[in-house]
Amino acid sequence: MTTTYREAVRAALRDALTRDDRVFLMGEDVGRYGGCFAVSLGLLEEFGPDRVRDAPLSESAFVGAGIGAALGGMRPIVEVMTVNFSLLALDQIVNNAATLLHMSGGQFNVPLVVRMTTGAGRQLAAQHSHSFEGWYAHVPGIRVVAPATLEDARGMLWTALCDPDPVLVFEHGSLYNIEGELADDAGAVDIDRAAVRRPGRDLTVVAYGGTLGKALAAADQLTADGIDAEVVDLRTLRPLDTATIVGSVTRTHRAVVVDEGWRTGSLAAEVSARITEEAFYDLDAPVGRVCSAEVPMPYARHLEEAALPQVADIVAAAKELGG
Amino acid sequence: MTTTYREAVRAALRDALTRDDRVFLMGEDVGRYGGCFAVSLGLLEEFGPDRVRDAPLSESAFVGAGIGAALGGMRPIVEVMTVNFSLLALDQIVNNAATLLHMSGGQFNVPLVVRMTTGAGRQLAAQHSHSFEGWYAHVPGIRVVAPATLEDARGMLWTALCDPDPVLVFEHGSLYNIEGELADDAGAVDIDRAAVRRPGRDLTVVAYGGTLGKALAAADQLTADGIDAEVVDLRTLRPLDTATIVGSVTRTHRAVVVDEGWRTGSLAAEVSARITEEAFYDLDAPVGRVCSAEVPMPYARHLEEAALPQVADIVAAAKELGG
Amino acid sequence: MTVERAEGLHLLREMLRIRRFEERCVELYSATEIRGFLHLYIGEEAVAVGVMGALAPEDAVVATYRDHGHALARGVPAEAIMAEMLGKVEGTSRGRGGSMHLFDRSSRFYGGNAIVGGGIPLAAGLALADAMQGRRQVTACFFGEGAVAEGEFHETMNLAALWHLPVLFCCENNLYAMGTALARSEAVTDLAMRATGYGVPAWPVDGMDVLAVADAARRAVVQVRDGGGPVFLELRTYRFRAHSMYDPERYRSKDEVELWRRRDPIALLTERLRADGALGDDDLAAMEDEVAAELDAAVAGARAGTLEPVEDLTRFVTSEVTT
Amino acid sequence: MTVERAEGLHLLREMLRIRRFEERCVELYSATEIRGFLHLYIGEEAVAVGVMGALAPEDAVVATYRDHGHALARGVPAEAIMAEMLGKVEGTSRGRGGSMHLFDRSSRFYGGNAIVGGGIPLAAGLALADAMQGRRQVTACFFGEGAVAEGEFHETMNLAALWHLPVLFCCENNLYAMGTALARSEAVTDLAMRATGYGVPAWPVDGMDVLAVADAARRAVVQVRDGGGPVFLELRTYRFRAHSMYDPERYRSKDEVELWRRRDPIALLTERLRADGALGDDDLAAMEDEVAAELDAAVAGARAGTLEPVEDLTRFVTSEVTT
Ligand SMILES: Cc1ncc(C[n+]2csc(CCOP(=O)(O)OP(=O)(O)O)c2C)c(N)n1
Ligand SMILES: Cc1ncc(C[n+]2csc(CCOP(=O)(O)OP(=O)(O)O)c2C)c(N)n1
Ligand SMILES: [Mg+2]
Ligand SMILES: [Mg+2]
Repeated sequence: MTTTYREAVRAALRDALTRDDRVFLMGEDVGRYGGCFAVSLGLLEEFGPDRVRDAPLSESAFVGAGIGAALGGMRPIVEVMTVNFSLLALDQIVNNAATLLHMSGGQFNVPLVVRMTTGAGRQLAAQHSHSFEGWYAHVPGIRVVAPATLEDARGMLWTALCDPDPVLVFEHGSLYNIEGELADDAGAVDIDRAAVRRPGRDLTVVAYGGTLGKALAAADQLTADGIDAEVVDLRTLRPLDTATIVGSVTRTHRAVVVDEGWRTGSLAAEVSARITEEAFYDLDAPVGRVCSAEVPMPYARHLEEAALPQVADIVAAAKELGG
Repeated sequence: MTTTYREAVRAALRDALTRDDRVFLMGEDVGRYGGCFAVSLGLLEEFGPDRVRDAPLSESAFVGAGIGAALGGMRPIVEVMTVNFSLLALDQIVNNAATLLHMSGGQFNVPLVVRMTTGAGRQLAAQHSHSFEGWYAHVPGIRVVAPATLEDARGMLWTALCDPDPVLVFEHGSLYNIEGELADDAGAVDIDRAAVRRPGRDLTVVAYGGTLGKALAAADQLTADGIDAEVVDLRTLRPLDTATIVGSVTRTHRAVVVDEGWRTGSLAAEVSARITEEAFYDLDAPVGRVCSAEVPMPYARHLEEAALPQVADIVAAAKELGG
Repeated sequence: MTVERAEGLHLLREMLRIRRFEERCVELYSATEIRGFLHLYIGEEAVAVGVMGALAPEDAVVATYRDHGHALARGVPAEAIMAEMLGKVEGTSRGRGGSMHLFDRSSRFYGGNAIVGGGIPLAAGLALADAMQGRRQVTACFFGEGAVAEGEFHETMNLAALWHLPVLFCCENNLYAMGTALARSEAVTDLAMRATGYGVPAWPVDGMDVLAVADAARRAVVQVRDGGGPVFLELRTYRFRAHSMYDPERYRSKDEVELWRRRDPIALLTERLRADGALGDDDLAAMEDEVAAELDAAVAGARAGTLEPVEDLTRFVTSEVTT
Repeated sequence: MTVERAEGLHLLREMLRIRRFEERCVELYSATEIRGFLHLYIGEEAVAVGVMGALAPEDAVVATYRDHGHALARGVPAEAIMAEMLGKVEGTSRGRGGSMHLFDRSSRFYGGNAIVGGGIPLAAGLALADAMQGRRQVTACFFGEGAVAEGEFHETMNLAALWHLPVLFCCENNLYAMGTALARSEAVTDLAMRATGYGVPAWPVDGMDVLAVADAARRAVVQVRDGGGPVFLELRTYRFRAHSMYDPERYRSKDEVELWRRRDPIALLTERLRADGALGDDDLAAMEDEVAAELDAAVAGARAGTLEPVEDLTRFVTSEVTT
């Protein structure tokens, strides 16, 4: 059937709420408002205010309550409107969700799922355009995933709920309206492996979430220059599927990593470092990075576009590597 | 004179409070308690409770108040006891301190200094042993420094206070007791450049803060194997002095980056990526990383020691690069 | 209470300026000349106009993302605000902030903060700076009732009360935080009572009656300026339109909105002035014409503004001159 | 209030176990067998003992870094706690948590949290899970008075009251947060009154009188268990020793400490039982002997414990079995 990313996430939520009565959705305006991006529209009417639970503006309390509820046997899906606001709950995620299992010597696992929107591109300026998923990918004890396709939007949630440990799901705000075909029986997908979204011989472009589409578009343009690019979608940002990434680079001998985060200290830096560590002697050129400019996101459209990684930047970076 | 790192920081604080009456120190237990690591001991008696200001356990409020006070013409030095607790104030640092200048089109700069202790090594376990300075180094709009020597402990603070923009100072908890000679007229030092702490021909070891000592010890041991290692102290984590790092590596052709942060997404990843980007054709081997194991810090001494980068790990990584 | 004609007409004109300004914004948003999030102040004009009238030029103001009304009432030129929303260099923040981030140094207008509760600690810091420097100035801090659930509100209320800081807390209680009704966000919905729990004098005010707001604000400002410590005003108001430009409004009934529209602050004051014989039809017509002329010029001027050159993208990340 | 002999002796024995246990810790810390931070409960025994007596086995407990007393009173074996502090596999957290992170699944003891206020949201979540699953269980959440200044306290108090969660908030008001006296941390020092501001029934209790604590806790637990929503107890107590193992104690006078020592909870109950003729010299001696024997065995057992193999360093970062 034809569907949107938004509908795919909603279908995944409905499915989870239907299948397991330990599952509930909690967050700001997930209920009566229908979700700030209309993702959970209709779920309150369907499952009631107990399981589709509007929370006050208390990010650290309701994320922490999600951790506690997970400890208490529930399977909470906590929605933090955007990654920007998740900084207010970071202490709970880092110091509790990620560490309780280890600090308790294996006694207390935290089967929690936290969903949040990430990324820029809608002229929301400096406080609403961050991409901090790379920070979360730094933290042992949590799994981080970034669905970039309809299949993953539909299928990653259930797998995340089956994980005994915390899983953070990052949905790029620019994806909700993308439309496409989704099999009627689409269901759970793995959250372990990266995926080759486009096979190619000459160059590997690594991307995820909101930048996958740009990477694929760049790959298409590169054919005009006789460059056959392979596009790898990370899918899971922690733990990184190094094998798939390195496997691709050992075939193509060149790599460009695309990341909407600021360049310095980006997730792209980690991917670049790993490729160099594991495929140094297979590389014909240094690993390239296409990231956001190091500036708080400006509101003005032309400045925001200039600050973000664009298809042209990926194409240029790819050509720079020659080959 | 002989002095300790702790005394050097205290001397810098006293100096700043004496020279500029816009300067004040604010944080938890900086006054009556004398600082949780006894750094500010005696300053309350000397400068009074207004300028050595004990704050309630409200990290986000008093860090935010520091930002506001800086906007209001003061020169606050805010002490956050440890980087672990700074997560509770991260929203203020990222969304206000780092962005106000840009969001206001250049109208409002924030001359704020935030000091915090970082690092592990004292068996304080999973919630008190983080090294998140790499996260802060990801954020445009703030400068991040890590004094590793007595000179820098004494001299970086004043330079930071002269900076019109926010500066974060990370003091590794294991350094406070180190003792050494400091010139009686020691004063302000630059906070722009990395420093070659030990010249060498065969290999570059990049370190900072708490790991500098281990890097130097490793360099000494390596001489026994006929390896002459150069040790670079980053000093300033943002902006990174890429020129000094790359300059060293182009001479030595090999590099190992040491970082107490967890390996994935570490600052070491950024340094590694930059070296590869700018010196790829000068490298005889892939850049090595020696970081912390990806585990919430365990309490037990033998496990903590195994989790942290040790001299032996640096030596081993260096030898692996051959040469 | 009697109203002096000149003041009455001034208050009416200021509210009218905001109302008509917001209506222009709607047009420009539909024409996609304004982008991003756009939060209108329609219905709440009496709050900003009443409070600003009680402030002195040297006082400071901290607002939220719903900040057009505050900026206009504080005297920020309509053209500069409009230019900001069109992303022009002539805008209050050179087009880098947009609707949610208006700033103005000359009137000590510190923004425009899009993190709910994020501006509150800044206000405490601005007040601390005034207190430490012996300036008899007041910092007015605006925030919505939804922010009361945030930890930053709590920490700052306590800090301001504890340190006796000259802050005027202006809580705009419009009964909803996006789609979340006050009763679903606060266990105790008497917000003035909540504030007194911190030892902060607080009283509720009819936020639809600009004369009542002006009177309450005057009394509060005197108290704060005279060293009485912080004061909290609960300004009971209502937003006539969607939270942002579009929202389903499934969270409140048409009747409820209708009921509140009958207490339109502009209509209320108009009646009042008419009854007093202080306002005639032609006075009103003339006022509308003056406002229309001002806004025509503002829009035209903003449209004629220039775009920041893309080469300047990374300006204002750090200061260009040392202060 | 009359005290039944058996109960009186039980309470006395439990307090004595904690007191003597802590004294052993001091010895082992001086002998450097225990490392890291060590926060003693000496002086506050009546609080944990009185509250735990009112809980049922299926109830849950959340504590702080000052958690030995809570764990012992909850029934966690002294040997497992001691083994934890010696970093042994036989410890409550296999030696990975240490003194600040005691956990015990069998008694639903959820730690042992070293972030001030960090455990409070967890308690709300545990209570939410009980409520959603229809279990008539109570979650007791312990925290110091210093935590009241934290945003996480505020957010959780409101959430628990708003959602009517079965949480028993136990505020251990020992008058100091490290070196910060309550009056320097809170504008309103009547903490029970503060709690009622959230619509949470609250009352102050003499935390040095274990019978008063037990009585108050019993009444509070009944109310919470019967669906009355959260209750807040302000337990007025005092810490006889330094905040952690060493601290200059420049923040309070010897006289003040002396005054409080006269209200030693163990001495108070001993007098009381003697007066009632319920306790004779030999009863007390016998009790001391039993406790000494228990602790001798605990220390010996802990010393005989084993160390986690270093190869297992990264175990318990993620779950080993799917739950
Ligand atoms: C910390 C944070 N959480 C969530 C949001 C998303 N958000 C923007 S405005 C808003 C509602 C705020 O309501 P209120 O404080 O009452 O102000 P109002 O919009 O009614 O003027 C929310 C939830 C945000 N901007 N910041
Ligand atoms: C968020 C946070 N800030 C600071 C600290 C450092 N610290 C540890 S205990 C403590 C004092 C806490 O006092 P209180 O809550 O009264 O508990 P008490 O130690 O008196 O039992 C402080 C400041 C911390 N652990 N966490
Ligand atoms: Mg509101
Ligand atoms: Mg205390």
